[in-house]
Amino acid sequence: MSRLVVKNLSKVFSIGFLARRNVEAVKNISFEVKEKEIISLVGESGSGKSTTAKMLLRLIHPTSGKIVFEGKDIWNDIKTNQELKEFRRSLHAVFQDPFASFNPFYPVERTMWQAFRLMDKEYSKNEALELIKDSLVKVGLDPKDILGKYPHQISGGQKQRIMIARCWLLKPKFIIADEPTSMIDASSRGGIIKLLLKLREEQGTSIMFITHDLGLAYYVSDRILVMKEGRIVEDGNPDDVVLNPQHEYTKILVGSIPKLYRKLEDI
Amino acid sequence: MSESLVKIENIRAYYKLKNREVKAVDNVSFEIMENEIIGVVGESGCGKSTLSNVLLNNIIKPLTIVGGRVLFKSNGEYVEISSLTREEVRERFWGKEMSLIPQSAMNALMPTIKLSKYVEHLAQSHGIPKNELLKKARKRFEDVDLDPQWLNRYPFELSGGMRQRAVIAIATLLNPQLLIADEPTSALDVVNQKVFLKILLEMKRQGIVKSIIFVTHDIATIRQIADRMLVMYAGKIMEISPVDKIVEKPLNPYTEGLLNSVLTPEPEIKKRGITTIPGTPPNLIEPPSGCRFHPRCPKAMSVCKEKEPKLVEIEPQRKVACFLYSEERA
Amino acid sequence: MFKNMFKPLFKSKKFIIGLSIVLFFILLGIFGPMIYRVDPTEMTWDMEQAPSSTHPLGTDTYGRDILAQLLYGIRSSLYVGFLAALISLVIGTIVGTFSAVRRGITDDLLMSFTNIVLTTPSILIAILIASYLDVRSIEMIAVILGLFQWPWFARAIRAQLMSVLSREYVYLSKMAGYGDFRLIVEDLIPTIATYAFMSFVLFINGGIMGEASLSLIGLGPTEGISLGTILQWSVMMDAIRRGLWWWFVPPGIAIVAVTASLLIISTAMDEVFNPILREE
Amino acid sequence: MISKQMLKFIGRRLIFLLITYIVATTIVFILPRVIPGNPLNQILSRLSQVAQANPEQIRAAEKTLMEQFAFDKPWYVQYFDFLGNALKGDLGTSVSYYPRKVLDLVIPVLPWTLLLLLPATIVAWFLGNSLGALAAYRRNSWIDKGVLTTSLIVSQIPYYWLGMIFIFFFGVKLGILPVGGAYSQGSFPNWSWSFVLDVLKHYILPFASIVVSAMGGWAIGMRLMVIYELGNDYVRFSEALGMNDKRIYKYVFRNSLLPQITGLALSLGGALGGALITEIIFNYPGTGFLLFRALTSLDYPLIQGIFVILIASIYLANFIVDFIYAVIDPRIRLGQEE
Repeated sequence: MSRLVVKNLSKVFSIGFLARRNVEAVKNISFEVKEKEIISLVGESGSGKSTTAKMLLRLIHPTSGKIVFEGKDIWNDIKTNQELKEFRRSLHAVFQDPFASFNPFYPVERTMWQAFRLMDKEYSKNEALELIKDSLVKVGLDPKDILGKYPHQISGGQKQRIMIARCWLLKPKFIIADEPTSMIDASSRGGIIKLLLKLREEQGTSIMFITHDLGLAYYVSDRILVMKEGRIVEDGNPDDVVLNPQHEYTKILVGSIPKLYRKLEDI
Repeated sequence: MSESLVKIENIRAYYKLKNREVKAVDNVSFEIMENEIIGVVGESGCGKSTLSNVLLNNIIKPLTIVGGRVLFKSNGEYVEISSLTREEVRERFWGKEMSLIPQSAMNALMPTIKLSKYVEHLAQSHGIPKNELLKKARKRFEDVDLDPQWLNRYPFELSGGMRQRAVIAIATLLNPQLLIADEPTSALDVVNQKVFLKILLEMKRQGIVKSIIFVTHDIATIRQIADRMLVMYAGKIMEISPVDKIVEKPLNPYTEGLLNSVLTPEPEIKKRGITTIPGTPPNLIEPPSGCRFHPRCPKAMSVCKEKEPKLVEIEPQRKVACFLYSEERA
Repeated sequence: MFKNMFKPLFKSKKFIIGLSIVLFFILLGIFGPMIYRVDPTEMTWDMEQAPSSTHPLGTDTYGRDILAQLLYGIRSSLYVGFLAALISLVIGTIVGTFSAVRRGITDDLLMSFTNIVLTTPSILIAILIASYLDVRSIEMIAVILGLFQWPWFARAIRAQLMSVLSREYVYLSKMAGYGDFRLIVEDLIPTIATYAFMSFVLFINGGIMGEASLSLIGLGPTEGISLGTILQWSVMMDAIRRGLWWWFVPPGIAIVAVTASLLIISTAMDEVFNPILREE
Repeated sequence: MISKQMLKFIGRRLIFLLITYIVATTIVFILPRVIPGNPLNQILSRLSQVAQANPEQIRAAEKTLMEQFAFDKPWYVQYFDFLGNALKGDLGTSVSYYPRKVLDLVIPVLPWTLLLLLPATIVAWFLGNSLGALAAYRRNSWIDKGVLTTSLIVSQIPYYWLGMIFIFFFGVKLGILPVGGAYSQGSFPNWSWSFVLDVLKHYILPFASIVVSAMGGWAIGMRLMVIYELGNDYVRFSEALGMNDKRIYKYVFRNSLLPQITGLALSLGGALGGALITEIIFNYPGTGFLLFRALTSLDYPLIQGIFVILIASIYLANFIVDFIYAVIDPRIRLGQEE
């Protein structure tokens, strides 16, 4: 059964007051994500991939189309607060910029305390703190180094791990990872990816990477969707998309990415 | 064997703050040969951008040259530019002998005048007849695949990729010997990145610039265009070798770690897997003793903690700073 | 949370100097009249006297003590300033927040309105309104002034909130089930707090200056004494051309000292909190 | 060269200012009608309290006020009459100068205000911006610290108080400059050398007080603009290409000055307010002085008329500044920015 079904999803932004202009950010896209599947939505900035992510997360309203998560239309079938809570817990996100993911006015563990708002069970303060510490350890952090610190006092890699620790607390069924590694150093990138993969192994989580990095998509995903100017132009398994691209744009994209083991042609 | 264009000898460049020093570049020596592209890689905060400022002698407080010297070959003679003031170097070398493509090249053009006007002002500053430089600019625009008509436009009328190309054209107008490119591609999409790299290579092929130093965190990019790669970590050079050899067999464990964290869409990468270097880069106010990488190094030995490895040539053209390859390995 | 934030301020020499002067005047306004117990409206036969030991700042045409007037004047000028600033701050915050949170048509309309108020010379409107009021209390003057100085603040708040609202921590809070109110209190207000405080300080200036301007053309408060009314009386009695400097110099100095110190405070805050201006 | 984009920009600004003007005149219309009580009676009773008013004048006032406010007609008729008359330039009849028309009273004094306000504002703008830029170029030097500190204080001196100090010091104490008026008493405006010289002599103090106290604000703003601008990438790039400092400073000055032009438009209102009061202090026969007379004699038609004319001039000046801005900034001219 598909965990997430997206059907004919579109988003049009209108800008300007007197002379209103419409900008189509996402144009009629459809795809499905299965249980435990890792799927990547690849595109350059402005391709509409982040807008898609925000619609899936129920942060902005689609102009048309349907998003069905676990059999429920997320805009029409979620009515009670309880249902919304359930949805927010089941579909969660890790964002691109570890610096923008933390409000500089609060200690970093605030983001984990927030997670308890979504839980069904009530936890005492001590129980909650223990859970927070456990999940920090799970993502390879020492609670001593983290608790009580402010965002500017810890590194980007550490921040991203805390975001994943928040997901460990919630145990969502689906994680949307919006460029989770683009702003951290290469040497800590692998760790972040492994943590997400571990989550999938242990919890059966489906993961959707939103990224401009075809290398990352190729490495981690079961399936790649290539997006350009609001449309999905290619959809296939990673080897097909990268080694045997069909769409003209994907060909150019693959042909332009600098490789490590081969020199680019015609350079 | 060509001669070296720049010799960097034991350079130490620190940010001197009120009560602390950030040792951004600490005792670094290497040479930039004539007719080579050298790629400088390292993670954020390793001192690679400081290094490009040292090369330009763009030393503005709190950055201070604490020791060492930089020699630049000009008219067949080596000039010790690190002993000159910033203003002197600027007057004599910038634009003419060495030039820069800054990090966000897309915003590097003066926004409210036409490009041709900018070129004219540049001619004035260098005491060249305006028309001569304009003619050259038109030619150079063609070289970078831009219609010379764009010279009569304002920067904001050009697209991002076009602006980037205009910047290269203008940066190389006076045929500088050395071109310093400081993370020039990070703001571009991959298609434009490739165009950019192509133009850079073409400039060198045509002899418009002699040598290029390309600073980046992206090893795959270096792999595409550079002859040699210089790996920096915590203000030190860890390894400097021809790119092919490094990719084939990295010597320093840090280089190896960096290579193994590269993610490009290639089957080899998928087969090889991706690894992480544990821990985080040290702060440069109180760097670790001995080899600065030893706290994170999987192959660290007891000597690494005590002594600092020297950058030594262990194979022709390959220099590594690591006790794994030195006599002192105890 | 805020304690940590404001700590670096106290390392700024400018901030300390500015704050000390302002605090001095606030204390002077509050306690001055209690300590210096002279009735500022009492007419005596010591008319137009230069400063002396009995009248430290001299007297006016009716023999009233200038120092006593000045102390009361500082009190009411600061009061007008604070009140006007509060009104501007509230209006500006509401307009700016609504604009940023609601977007769309609400935003368009509110911003057009803001621009209209911004382009219209506020002092002229204030003069017009005041001219129709027979009796003008100090509070009324503050309201008139407060109603027109918020637009630039509303615009800045809107811009700041727009940028904060697209930060990921706001999404993360929303995803943790925060409602609009909680989001505003926990995530948005702290972000705009320093800017709002800086603006508040400048609004006080606007209030003090505006009151003085209105008073000088005879449209100030009809009861009580403010720094503006002292200046107005001195102008009416032609104190300047008759060389009675002790009459019109002190209230001006008081105005400049308070407003300049407030401006220095706000500049110092900018230097501390604004990364581009920060000095290492 | 006027491009389509520029026309669009100018057109948008024009529409905006027209709307703003309608809003402002609407305020003028509404105000007397929302003041509680029968405003006409209230005005008349207040008028009779004013010492100079005699019965004849009050009757005249009643007549003109009845005409002006026309309370017996429905409000929308009143409103459109009012707007229509205002557009025709018919601003009613003065009460205190009965039967002179408001417009005839304002037109002769307006040049004096403009003569004082415009040159002073422009000079202050230019000097302040130059000083601010200088401070920013030499950031953290003693010049910078001096300019910043002085500006912080001087910018907070009200025009009129500085005027008082100037009169007292240069006029009363030193006696080298006249203490008020636009020209010596007894002389009549003409184009003779001696009269022009006389006017100039009277001009110095009010002009200087506006320039000095307005300069500081511009210097502070410009200093910040230039500091931001110096951090821009084109500065670093130009330096690296060996462009000389003078040229780079010119670039930075030019780019920082552009926003200051818009700032000038927005500051005109405040400057006008200050200048009006300065006129009162100096007995300068401009609009401010007339307004003061109107206020003390409760000449509401005159007050309203002055208001409508001043607001219109401010908007006109705004429009001119916008136009200049659009010509100078290519980004507006070629329609890159809204």
